[in-house]
Amino acid sequence: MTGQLLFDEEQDALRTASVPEPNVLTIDIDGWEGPLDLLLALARNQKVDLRQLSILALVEQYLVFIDEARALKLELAADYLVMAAWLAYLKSALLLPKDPTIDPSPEELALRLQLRLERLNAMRESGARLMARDRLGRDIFLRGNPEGLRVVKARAWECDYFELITAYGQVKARTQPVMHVVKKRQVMTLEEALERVSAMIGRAVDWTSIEAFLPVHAEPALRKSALASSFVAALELAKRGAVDLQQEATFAPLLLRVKA
Amino acid sequence: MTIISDPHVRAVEATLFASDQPMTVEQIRAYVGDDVDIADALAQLEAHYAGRGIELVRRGKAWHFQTAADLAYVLRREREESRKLSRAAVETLAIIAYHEPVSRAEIEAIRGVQISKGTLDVLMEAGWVRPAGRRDVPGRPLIYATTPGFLAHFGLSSRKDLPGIEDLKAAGLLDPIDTAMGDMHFAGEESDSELEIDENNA
Amino acid sequence: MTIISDPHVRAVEATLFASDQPMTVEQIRAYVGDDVDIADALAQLEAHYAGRGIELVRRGKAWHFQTAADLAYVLRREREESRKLSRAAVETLAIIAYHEPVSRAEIEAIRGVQISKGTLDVLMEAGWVRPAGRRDVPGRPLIYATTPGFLAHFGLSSRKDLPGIEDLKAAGLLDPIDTAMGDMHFAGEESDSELEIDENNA
Repeated sequence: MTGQLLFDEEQDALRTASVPEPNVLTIDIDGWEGPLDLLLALARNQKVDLRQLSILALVEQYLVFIDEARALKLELAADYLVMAAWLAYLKSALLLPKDPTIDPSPEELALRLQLRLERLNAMRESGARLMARDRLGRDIFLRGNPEGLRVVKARAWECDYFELITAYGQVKARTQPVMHVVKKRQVMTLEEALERVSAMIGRAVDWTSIEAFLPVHAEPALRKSALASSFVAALELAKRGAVDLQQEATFAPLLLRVKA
Repeated sequence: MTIISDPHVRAVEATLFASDQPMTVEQIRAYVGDDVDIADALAQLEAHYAGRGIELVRRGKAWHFQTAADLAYVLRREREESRKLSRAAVETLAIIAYHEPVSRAEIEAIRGVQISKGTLDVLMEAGWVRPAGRRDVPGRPLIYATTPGFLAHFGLSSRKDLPGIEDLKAAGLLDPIDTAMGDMHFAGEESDSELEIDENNA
Repeated sequence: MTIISDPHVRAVEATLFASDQPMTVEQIRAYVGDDVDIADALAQLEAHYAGRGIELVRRGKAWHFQTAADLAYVLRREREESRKLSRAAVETLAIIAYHEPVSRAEIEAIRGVQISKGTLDVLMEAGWVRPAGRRDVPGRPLIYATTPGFLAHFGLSSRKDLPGIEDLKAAGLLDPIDTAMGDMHFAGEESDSELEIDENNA
């Protein structure tokens, strides 16, 4: 088996400018994706079921390969050398008499390595079988010119009856002619005030404040109206010569009495 | 069940199916080879597909498969999306219903605001309003009326079933407070953005 | 000559024929309507097309028509060879398909090397692999799974059809190494060196 691979990924670390003649193992180092990949290729070289694999033989082959590569002055990525060191350790542990205190045992490490190789191999073979299937667009074709299916959007408008008549009510209310009606307020007219002050002044010989002429139990609004009207009435009566008016200072109470 | 197991017929069938355009006999031959009686294969396929969901048809000198013409309705799927009518559309619909037939200018006069073109379109799309001729006045404006679909949708047997103004007043639907709120809310509402509003509300 | 004249069967046939992608029963139903027994129609069509140049197949939950695989020799001629996947991409795809869902670290542990940047991208761009959430472990790594497009492309009705998957499962080759070790006589022995190997190889 040689590493004639058409694939170009993940090999940058291994790419060397020129590779000399294939070495004794007929392995082109340019083709491998890391130490595990190389180990798997070596394992398959043993031409046995991976479960029957001789890990010791595999380790030996790997170490030889690395030595060869070094002899050829190939630049090896660090992970290949780390793997080599680890495998050299594993090899010596496997060869030495069993030491029960070593944990994990070299056998366990060897088994783990074998399981990893089996798993990688299984996936590599499955990938190849997958790629060899009749594939859509290569072996099998969908319809070349499908008419296509269309989705036509139809809008359903929503509106209920109550909304409809409410809307009309609001339109009508909004556009109805607006009529301003002023609420009736209690007032005392000037005529009423004249009559009232004239009638009351006859009994007031002394100076009397104008407030005394107002209705006693009037609402505040009416009282204000009455005060204003009574003031104008007092001025009118003074003009007619019926009353005297007096104010001792600005804002002092306004006093009335019958003209002497 | 009859199965066309003739490999020649199968090859022609698959070739035409996979092609992205109609193929002439010569073009088919380039795929299936010289030893295939293509005319015979096409005749067999044509007969086999007759009356099916797929048919083999000839256009000029070229052949292709297509879905049966009478099934076109199947290949189109309608998807309904419900959307709420905009406030402007509801009011316009109500005015048409109460005053029909009515022109756009009359609707605007009653509403007190302009309506956008989209509003009447939406009501016509919904199938509730239709143009009902032209008013015989200068400018001959289009006038609008409601449709039988309108009555059906709102469960009315006739327009006379619509509540009168007095009924609305009695039901409190002419409440001036609502009016004030409505004025604030909808003042200047009509514009070209009307349609956008509709969509955002949908 | 048998003609399928059942209008329901014809409708399903035409819908699948017109569609530019595989369709599930629900998607078909949206076109042909609720009153069609789609499963029955599909079964009739599947039987009718068996052995023909075109066949009806199910891929995952979706159905489509395609040319018969044995006619590849007729049709392949004009098609340019599709771009070859790198070995890294093929292995990564196989690992995802047989182990899904699987994290990037898990893929790397099996392959013994890091995944280069483009590998997963190529598989996702091809529409065969998609991220399928995150693993609920520290770091919450993304996990990957295959797509319906993967099944369709490789002609698999479901992942159960993956070549040799039953044998691999039976041999324990889809289990993590620790699980496999646990099943052996090293049960319970935790090893730190395993991790070291992984890291060194990475």
